[in-house]
Amino acid sequence: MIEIRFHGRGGQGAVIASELLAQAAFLEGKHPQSFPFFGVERRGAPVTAFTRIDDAPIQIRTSITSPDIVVVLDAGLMRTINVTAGLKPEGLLLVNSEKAPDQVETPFKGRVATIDATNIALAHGLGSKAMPIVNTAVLGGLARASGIVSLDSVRKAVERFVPAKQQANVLAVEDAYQHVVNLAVVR
Amino acid sequence: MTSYEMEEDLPEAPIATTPSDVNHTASWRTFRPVIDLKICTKCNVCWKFCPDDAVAFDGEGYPVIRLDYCKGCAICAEECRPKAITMVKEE
Amino acid sequence: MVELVISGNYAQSYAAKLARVQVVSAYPITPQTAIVEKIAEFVASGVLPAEYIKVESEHSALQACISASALGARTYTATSSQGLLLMHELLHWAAGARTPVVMGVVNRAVAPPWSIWTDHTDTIAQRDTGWIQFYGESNQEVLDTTLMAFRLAEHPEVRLPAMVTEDAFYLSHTVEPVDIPSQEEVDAFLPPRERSSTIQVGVGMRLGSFTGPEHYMEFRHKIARAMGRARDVFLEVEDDYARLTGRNHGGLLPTYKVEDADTVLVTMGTATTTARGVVDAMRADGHKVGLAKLRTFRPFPVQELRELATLVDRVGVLDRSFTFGAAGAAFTEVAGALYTAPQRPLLRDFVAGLGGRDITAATVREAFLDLLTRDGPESAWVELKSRTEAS
Amino acid sequence: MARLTIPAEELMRPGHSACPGCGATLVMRYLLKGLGNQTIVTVPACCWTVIATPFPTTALDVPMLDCAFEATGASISGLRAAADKLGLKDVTIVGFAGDGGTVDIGLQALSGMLERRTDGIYLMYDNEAYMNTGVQRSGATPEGAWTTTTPVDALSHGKVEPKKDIMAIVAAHRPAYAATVNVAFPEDFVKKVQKAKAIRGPRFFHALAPCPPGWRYSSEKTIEIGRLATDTNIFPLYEIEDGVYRISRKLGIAKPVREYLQTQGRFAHLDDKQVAGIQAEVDARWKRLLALEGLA
Repeated sequence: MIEIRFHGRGGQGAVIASELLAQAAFLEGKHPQSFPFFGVERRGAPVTAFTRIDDAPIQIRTSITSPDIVVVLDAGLMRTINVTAGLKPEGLLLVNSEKAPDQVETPFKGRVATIDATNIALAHGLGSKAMPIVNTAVLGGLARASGIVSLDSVRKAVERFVPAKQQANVLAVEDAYQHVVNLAVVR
Repeated sequence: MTSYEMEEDLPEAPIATTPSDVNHTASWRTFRPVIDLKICTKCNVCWKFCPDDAVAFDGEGYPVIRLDYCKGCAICAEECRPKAITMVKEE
Repeated sequence: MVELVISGNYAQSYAAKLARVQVVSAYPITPQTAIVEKIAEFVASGVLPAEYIKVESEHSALQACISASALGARTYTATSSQGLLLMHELLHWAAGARTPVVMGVVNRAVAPPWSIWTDHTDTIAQRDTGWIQFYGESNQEVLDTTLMAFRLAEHPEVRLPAMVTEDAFYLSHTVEPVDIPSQEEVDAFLPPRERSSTIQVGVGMRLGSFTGPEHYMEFRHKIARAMGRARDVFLEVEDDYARLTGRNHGGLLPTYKVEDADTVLVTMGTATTTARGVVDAMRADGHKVGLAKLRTFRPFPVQELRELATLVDRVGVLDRSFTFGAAGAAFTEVAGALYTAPQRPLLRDFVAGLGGRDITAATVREAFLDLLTRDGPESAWVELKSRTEAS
Repeated sequence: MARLTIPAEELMRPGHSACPGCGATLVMRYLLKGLGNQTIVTVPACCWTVIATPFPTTALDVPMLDCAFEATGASISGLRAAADKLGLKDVTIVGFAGDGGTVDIGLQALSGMLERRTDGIYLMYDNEAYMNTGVQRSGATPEGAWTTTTPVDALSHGKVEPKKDIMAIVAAHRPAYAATVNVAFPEDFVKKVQKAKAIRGPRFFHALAPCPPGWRYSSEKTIEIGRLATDTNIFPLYEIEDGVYRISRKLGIAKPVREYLQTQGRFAHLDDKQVAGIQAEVDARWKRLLALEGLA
C-alpha cells in the first residue's frame, strides 16, 4: 500500500488533489482511499489531505502518520509546519517550488523533487495571482516523480472530476509532467 | 504560551485565555503590502479597514504593516487614496 | 423547621427558594407548571429576589440558565417529557461548559401518543449527557435532594449540572406532609455560590471554545472524573444535610430488608413506596425478599450493587421505561455493573407502569413471584394487556 | 497623523482565523470599538466560532461565551439576568450571530429576547449564507444569488426566494433601538453602536459583512463592495428608535444595482431581466423606507 500526504493552504486545491489522485488510481484498477483533515478550513489556512492506494481493499481508517510520499502545494508552509514528519526515509518529498530539489530547506534526507506548479497554473489561467490553483499541475509532477499513477490516468481523472476549466487543467497536468520534475537522488 | 500537553494541563472547563496574537498568520499570504512613505499622507485609512488589526503606527504616525499577521488581502492597497501601497509577491 | 402538606411540585419550588436561586428560567409544561408558578409567586412577593426569565421554549430556558450560570449566578429550571427532549442539546452543553445548573424534572411519558402521565423514558434518555440524576420517591426526598443537588453540583470537585426527578402526579400533584427546613438551616448547609472559574468582565477569555482531536478527549475525561468524584462527594453532602435536618435518604442505593434476603427487586421512583408494603407482606408469608432503590442513576451505584450481589441469589429490576431493541435501561445498567462482580445473581428485567399505568401491590407481587419461581425471559412486561406472552 | 475617525482601542486581537478580507472581522472590530471593554459577547455556531481561534487561544480582549446555534437570544437574557443579580454595573451584553443563525434557526430565541425586553444588544452579521459550512443558502441569501445549495444549472438559477427582511421582523417587536450598519462606513457604524450602548432595553443591529469566498470576489474589494451595497440602496443605512425611522445616508441619485451585482461571481449568471427585477425590487423597498421615515 502507498500512503500520500498532501499539504496545502485553503483555496489551493489540496483536498481535490488527493481526490483526483484516488480517481486516477481507481482508473488503473487500484483500490484508493482519500480524505481531508479538517481543521480551520479557511482560505489561506493550512490544509492536510491524505490518499492511500493499494491493490486490495484498504483496511485502515486513520490519518497517515508515516507516509511514503509527501506533496507540498505551498513551500511557504514548510516554515511553519513540519511537513515531512513521519515521511519514510526511502520516501519522496515533492514540493511546488521554482528551486532545484537540493535548494529546498528540509530536514528530510531522502529523495526530493520539485515542480514549479505555481507558474504552470498561472500560465494556464488557473486561480488568481493571489491564490493560484496548483493542484492539477502538482499531480502532473507527482505522476512523473513517483510513477504511482500514469499520466494518462491523471489526465482522465482531471478531465472527468475537476469542477471547472477541464481543458486548462489537463494542459497544466501535461505541462508539469513534460517539464522534467527535478529528481535528486538521496542527498 | 502555557503548553497544554496532558489532561492535567487543561483547565477544568474549556476556557481559553491565551490571546490569539501568538498565532502568526503571515504564511497565509501570497502578496504583502509595501507602503511608500513618500506618498503616504498618514490618513490611517489602511489602519481603519484592516480586518486583521495588522497595521500599527510608528513614532511619526506613519502606518507600519505587522507582517506577522497580515494575510495579504490587499484591502489597504485598494482603499489607500494616494495609492501609496503596492502588493509585492512573497518569495 | 415547619411541616406543611404540599405537593412534589411545591417541594421543588420551596427548595429553589431556600437555595436562594438567583436566576430562574423556565417554560411551562404539564405536569411541571405548578413549580414555576409557585416560584413566580415567590419572586413577585419579594420572598425570592431572583430574576425569572420567561422564555419562549425549553431550549431557550436551559440556554439562559447555562449562560447565567457561566457568569456565576445560581440557576434553576424545571421541565418534563417533551420539554426535556427539546433541551437535549443544551443538557450536553451544560455539562461540557461545567455549569452547575440544577433542574427539576417531572417524569412524564413521551409522545406520540401524547401522555401526561408518568414513566422514566424522558430522563433515562438523558443518561449520557453528563448530568447527575436523582430519582425521587417522596416529596420530602425531592425537597431535600434538590437542596443537596445545589451543593453537589457547585462543589469544586464536581462542577456538573444535576437533575432531581419526581414521578408525574404520584409526586408532582400529590400533597403529603413535608418538613421544610428553615432558611438559616439551609444557609448553613448551602453557602452562596463561589465564583472562581466563571467569566470575568474586562478579561479576554472564552468559555466553550473549539478543539481538534488533540484536546477534546481530555476535556471529556475531566467530566468523567468529576462524575466519579460526585459519588463520594454526595455521601459527604448527605451526611452534612442529615446532621442539620436529621434526615438521611440512604445515599445512592438505599436498601430495604436486604440483609437476610435471597431475592431483591431494584426499583426507581414512587414504585418503591408501594414495593415496601409488598416486601413486608411477602416477608409475613415467609419469603426472604428485599428492595434496593436506584436513587441516583448518574453516577450509577456500581459499588453498592456489587455489594448487594454478594447477599442475594436473585435480582429483579423494575424498569419504568424501555429501550427498544434492547431491554429496560435500569436492567441493562445493573447487568453491566454486575457483569464483573465476584457473585452474579440471576438477573431479570420487569417493565411496568409505562404511561402512568399504576404499579400496584399486585404488579410488584407478580414480579416478585415470577422472579422467585421461574428463571423466565430476561425482560418481561408486567400486566401487559396482550393475548400472547410479553417479553 | 490625521485624527482617527474611530476609537483607537482594539479589543479584537490579531492572529484570528478569518479568511483574508473577511467583512465579519471588521464588524466585530467596530462593534467592540463602540462598546468598550465592559462587554460580554455570546456567540452561537457561525464563522466567528472558528474565527475566534481554537483552544487555547481567544481573539477577543473581552469575555466570549459560546452558545447553542438556536439560542443566542436566550443566552443574552441569561447573561443579563445574572449580571443584574451579581451587581455587575454598566456591562453591555451582546449576542453576535450570523445571518442563518438569526433569520433561520435562531429567530425564535431572538423573538423571545425582544418580546421580554431583555436589556441587551443582538447583532446579526450578514454575509448572506451559511459561510462557516461552505456557502449554503440561508433565509438571508439575496434573491438570485448562487450558493452551493442554490446552484446555477438547467433547472436552477440561484436562490428563488427574496432575502428575509430581518429589520422588519425586529421592528414588529418594537425594540428600543434597531439599526443597519455597514463595514464600509465605520464612522456611522461606531456612532450607532455608541448610541445604542447608552440605550436600555432590547437593541438590534443588522451589519453587512461582505465575504470574499462566499460572494466570489477578490479579497481587496470588501470595502468597495460594501460601499456599493449601500449606494445602490440594496443595503440602506437607517435607524429605528422607538418606532421612528431615520435614514443615515441618502445619495442624490442611487447607483444602479448592476454596479453592485457585477462585482461578485455569485451574481455572474444573472440576465438583464433578473437584474431589472432586482432593480425594481430595490427601488420599491427604498420608496417604502422613505415613506416609513416620513411617518415620523
